Amino acid sequence: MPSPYNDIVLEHFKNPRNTGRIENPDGKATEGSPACGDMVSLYLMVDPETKIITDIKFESYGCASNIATGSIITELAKGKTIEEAKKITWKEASDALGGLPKIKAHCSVLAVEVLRSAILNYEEKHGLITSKEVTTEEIVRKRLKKVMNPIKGL
Amino acid sequence: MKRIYLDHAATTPVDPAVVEVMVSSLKDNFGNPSSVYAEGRTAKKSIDAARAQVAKAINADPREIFFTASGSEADNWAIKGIAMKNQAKGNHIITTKIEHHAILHTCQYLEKHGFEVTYLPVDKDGLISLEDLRNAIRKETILVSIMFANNEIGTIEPIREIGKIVKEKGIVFHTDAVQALGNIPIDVKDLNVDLLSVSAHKIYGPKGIGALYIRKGLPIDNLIHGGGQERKKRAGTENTPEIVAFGKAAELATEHLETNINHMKTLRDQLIKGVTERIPKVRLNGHPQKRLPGNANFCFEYIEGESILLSLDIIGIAGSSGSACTSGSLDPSHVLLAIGLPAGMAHGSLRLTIGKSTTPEDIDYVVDNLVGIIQRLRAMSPIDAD
Amino acid sequence: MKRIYLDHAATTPVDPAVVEVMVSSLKDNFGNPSSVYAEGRTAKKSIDAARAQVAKAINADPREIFFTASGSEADNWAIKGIAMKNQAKGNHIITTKIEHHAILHTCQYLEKHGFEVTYLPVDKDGLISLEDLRNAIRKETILVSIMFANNEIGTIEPIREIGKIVKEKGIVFHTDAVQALGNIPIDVKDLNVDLLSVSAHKIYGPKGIGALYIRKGLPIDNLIHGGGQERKKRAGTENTPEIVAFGKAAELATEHLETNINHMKTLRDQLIKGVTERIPKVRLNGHPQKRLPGNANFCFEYIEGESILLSLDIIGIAGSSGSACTSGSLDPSHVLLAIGLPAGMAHGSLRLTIGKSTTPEDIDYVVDNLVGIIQRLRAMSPIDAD
Ligand SMILES: Cc1ncc(COP(=O)(O)O)c(C=O)c1O
Ligand SMILES: Cc1ncc(COP(=O)(O)O)c(C=O)c1O
Ligand code: FES
Ligand code: FES
Repeated sequence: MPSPYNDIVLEHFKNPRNTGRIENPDGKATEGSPACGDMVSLYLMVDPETKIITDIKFESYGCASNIATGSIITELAKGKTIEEAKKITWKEASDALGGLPKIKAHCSVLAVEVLRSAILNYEEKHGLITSKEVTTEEIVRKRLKKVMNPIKGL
Repeated sequence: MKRIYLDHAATTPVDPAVVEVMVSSLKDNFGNPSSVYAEGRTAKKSIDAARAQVAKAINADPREIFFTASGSEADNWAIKGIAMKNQAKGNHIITTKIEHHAILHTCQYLEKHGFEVTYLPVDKDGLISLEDLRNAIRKETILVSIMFANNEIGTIEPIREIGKIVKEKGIVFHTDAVQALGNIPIDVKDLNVDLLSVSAHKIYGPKGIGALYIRKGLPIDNLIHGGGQERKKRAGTENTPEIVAFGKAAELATEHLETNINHMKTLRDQLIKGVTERIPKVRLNGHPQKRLPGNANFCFEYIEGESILLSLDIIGIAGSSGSACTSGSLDPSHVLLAIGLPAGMAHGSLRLTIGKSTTPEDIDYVVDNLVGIIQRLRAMSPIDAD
Repeated sequence: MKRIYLDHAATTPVDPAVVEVMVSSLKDNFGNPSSVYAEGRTAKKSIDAARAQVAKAINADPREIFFTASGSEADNWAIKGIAMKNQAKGNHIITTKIEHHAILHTCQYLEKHGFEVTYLPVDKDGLISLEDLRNAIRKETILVSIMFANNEIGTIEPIREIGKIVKEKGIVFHTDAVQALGNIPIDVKDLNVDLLSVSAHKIYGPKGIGALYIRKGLPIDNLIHGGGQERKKRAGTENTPEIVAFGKAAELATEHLETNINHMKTLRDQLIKGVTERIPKVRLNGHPQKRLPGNANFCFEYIEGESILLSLDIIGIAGSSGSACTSGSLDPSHVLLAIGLPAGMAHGSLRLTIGKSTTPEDIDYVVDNLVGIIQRLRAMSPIDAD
């Protein structure tokens, strides 16, 4: 690896898009990675009619690729409907950045997780989920496991 | 872009005078030092001279200096060599929680093979307690290995006092002095140490050459078996150019020790003052006084080490972080955890280590820029600053 | 005085092109390859390139190449790493009587720690018998280590055939190819080897850098524990300048392999012809055909190796002897004893090893002078020549 990060990642690190906080967001979530102790928060505004994400912002307590993936995920999600946004994968996020070092794959997983959690939070708040699944410790563990080990072997 | 290198604890640039002797040895002195003909004899002679230079740097006898390929090899040799040699006597080793991985992973390996290891804790400044040490000693204890100075937080351990306690009990004492050489006066005769590891690339010598001081007469198993090099203690055709280079680097380090220490201390204090006065919510890690002259290690609340590093790198400043994110491990620094930092904080450290060519202007530039970087990163952080 | 260097099996002069890349790395590429900033990344990149060059020389994947500080370290690592890893499976190792001391002394060390070692005999030419090998294999056998080519007498062992036998039994196979690299084509994919040791200073690279080829996926314990370098398999800050130099040397060796082999063979045969035709009572040691292209090893009856060596040195010729009189041991060569020479004869060998810059005139000069030297020494010998 010539540099741990390629130019796209570096650009998103230097000039992250959509950083900050939205006051009174339609949806919000914070996720942490037990793999590295990093954290990211995400805030959403959603058009009630079209279900299109109209505004999105993130905050990061994390490594450079945490910042870069936070930035790219907001770009990817903005303008999409929540159903479309839910389908964004960590691989797409990573690819949009031109690839991440292997050990950094979990950073993109973390970004995808926080987006999905924020959408879930929106759906819960707006009664779009009828039978809300109780978030047991097991579910949290299961989610975190993915964050830790997206392509095996961190 | 001008680069400011502030990672001298990781490695140092090779001094031009050292490059010179190394290149000339490389070109004109290729003989196998074990050979009897002229080429071999010349090589042998230059190795002997280098051995004397390294010996002098720590006040040892040249016959007590054994060249290795690195500080890591010296550490591995000391620990495994003593453990294997004394297996019949006992199986207990004492070390600390803040050792370099060359010691820690070696000890962990021995634990898998029937040895027991006590890892002494340290206080919030990184110092071990002599009382803890005394309590940890058992009748099966065959080795105590405690580092001279820590590579991350720079804390200097009370080696002489430790040596005294260990010697009284008749136990072998090793110290990893890789960070100490060139930064603190070292006198093996005064310190009560039996074994001491050093490495050239921390004192403006080349990488890939180190040495183990072995007190005269101390029985120790070999780590690398084979030919009769290094008085039959360490096999492998001698790395003449690097040995000669280490000799030169050691000579320079000895000669300029006081000047270098004063220079580094002044700049370190300028750096610590600048950072702690101009940036809020910052913590200095390591002992405030008993620390390496060139070491400054900070934790900035609410932000992560790698992002700081990368931001510095982009504007031409090289530093390092306890967070080993990109170097193959995501674990927070074991040293920062040992001094009691919560795992979150242990990710956010920045180590800046000063060298002999660092200038006051470099430090000003770093402090000025760091203020902005920390502000920007904190503005992005989800963790509330209140 | 012009010197003629005929001890290329001991070590080789560093190629000027190799010196060049090494010096430039030494001067401009001092970063710690494990660091994330620019200096570190540049160093990392140059190491990766060198790894690919070394891999290519033996047709391995770059991820199968692990740099060490010497051929000796690679040998120690292979033997101890496999032994310690497979302790639960078995405790039997097979090697030969003619291995380099880096293998022999390591095996002897393991014998003190619960392992059993079979040392296969060799025939009068230095070849092992495949039958002996088959018979020596037990169900506890965990490792077979047989050298590719012998450093003293130059005999080349049937590595591919050995590999086949060992592989069928599911045993790990290591070969010490330190003398083979640059002298024989090596293709690890074709040879059925799991581990293979090489060293740079035998192929016009610097001393103090070697490598161990480890077949992908092969479990092996570390020899040097510590930091995460070399994909966590071999700790110690990477010796960038020497690694880069090894890469260059390997590239040159690969590129010029055929030319070098032909050149050395021609001169070797000229030397053997000259010596055996013009000097009576001389014996060529090693296999007449299956031998290293640059190796000639003679026994001159009634006289002692060191005297020949010194006589040659005085007139500017550097060679070596099986008799290790001056290198700290008085034992006759274990290799010469293994091929059945009586101890008396085993003291009297002369090894001359040719390199890429040796000329036909050098050989003529050596033969002419050797005739007189042997005559003079024999005239002094009390042993009756009849
Ligand atoms: C066959 C063989 N194995 C191992 C070695 C050891 O290599 P090094 O000198 O790099 O330790 C040598 C040469 O010294 C050798 O000829
Ligand atoms: C305290 C300490 N011990 C050991 C080492 C290992 O030395 P080397 O890099 O020469 O293997 C280092 C530096 O890397 C160190 O700082
Ligand atoms: S290392 Fe944890 S998010 Fe990147
Ligand atoms: S008489 Fe000198 S080595 Fe034997």
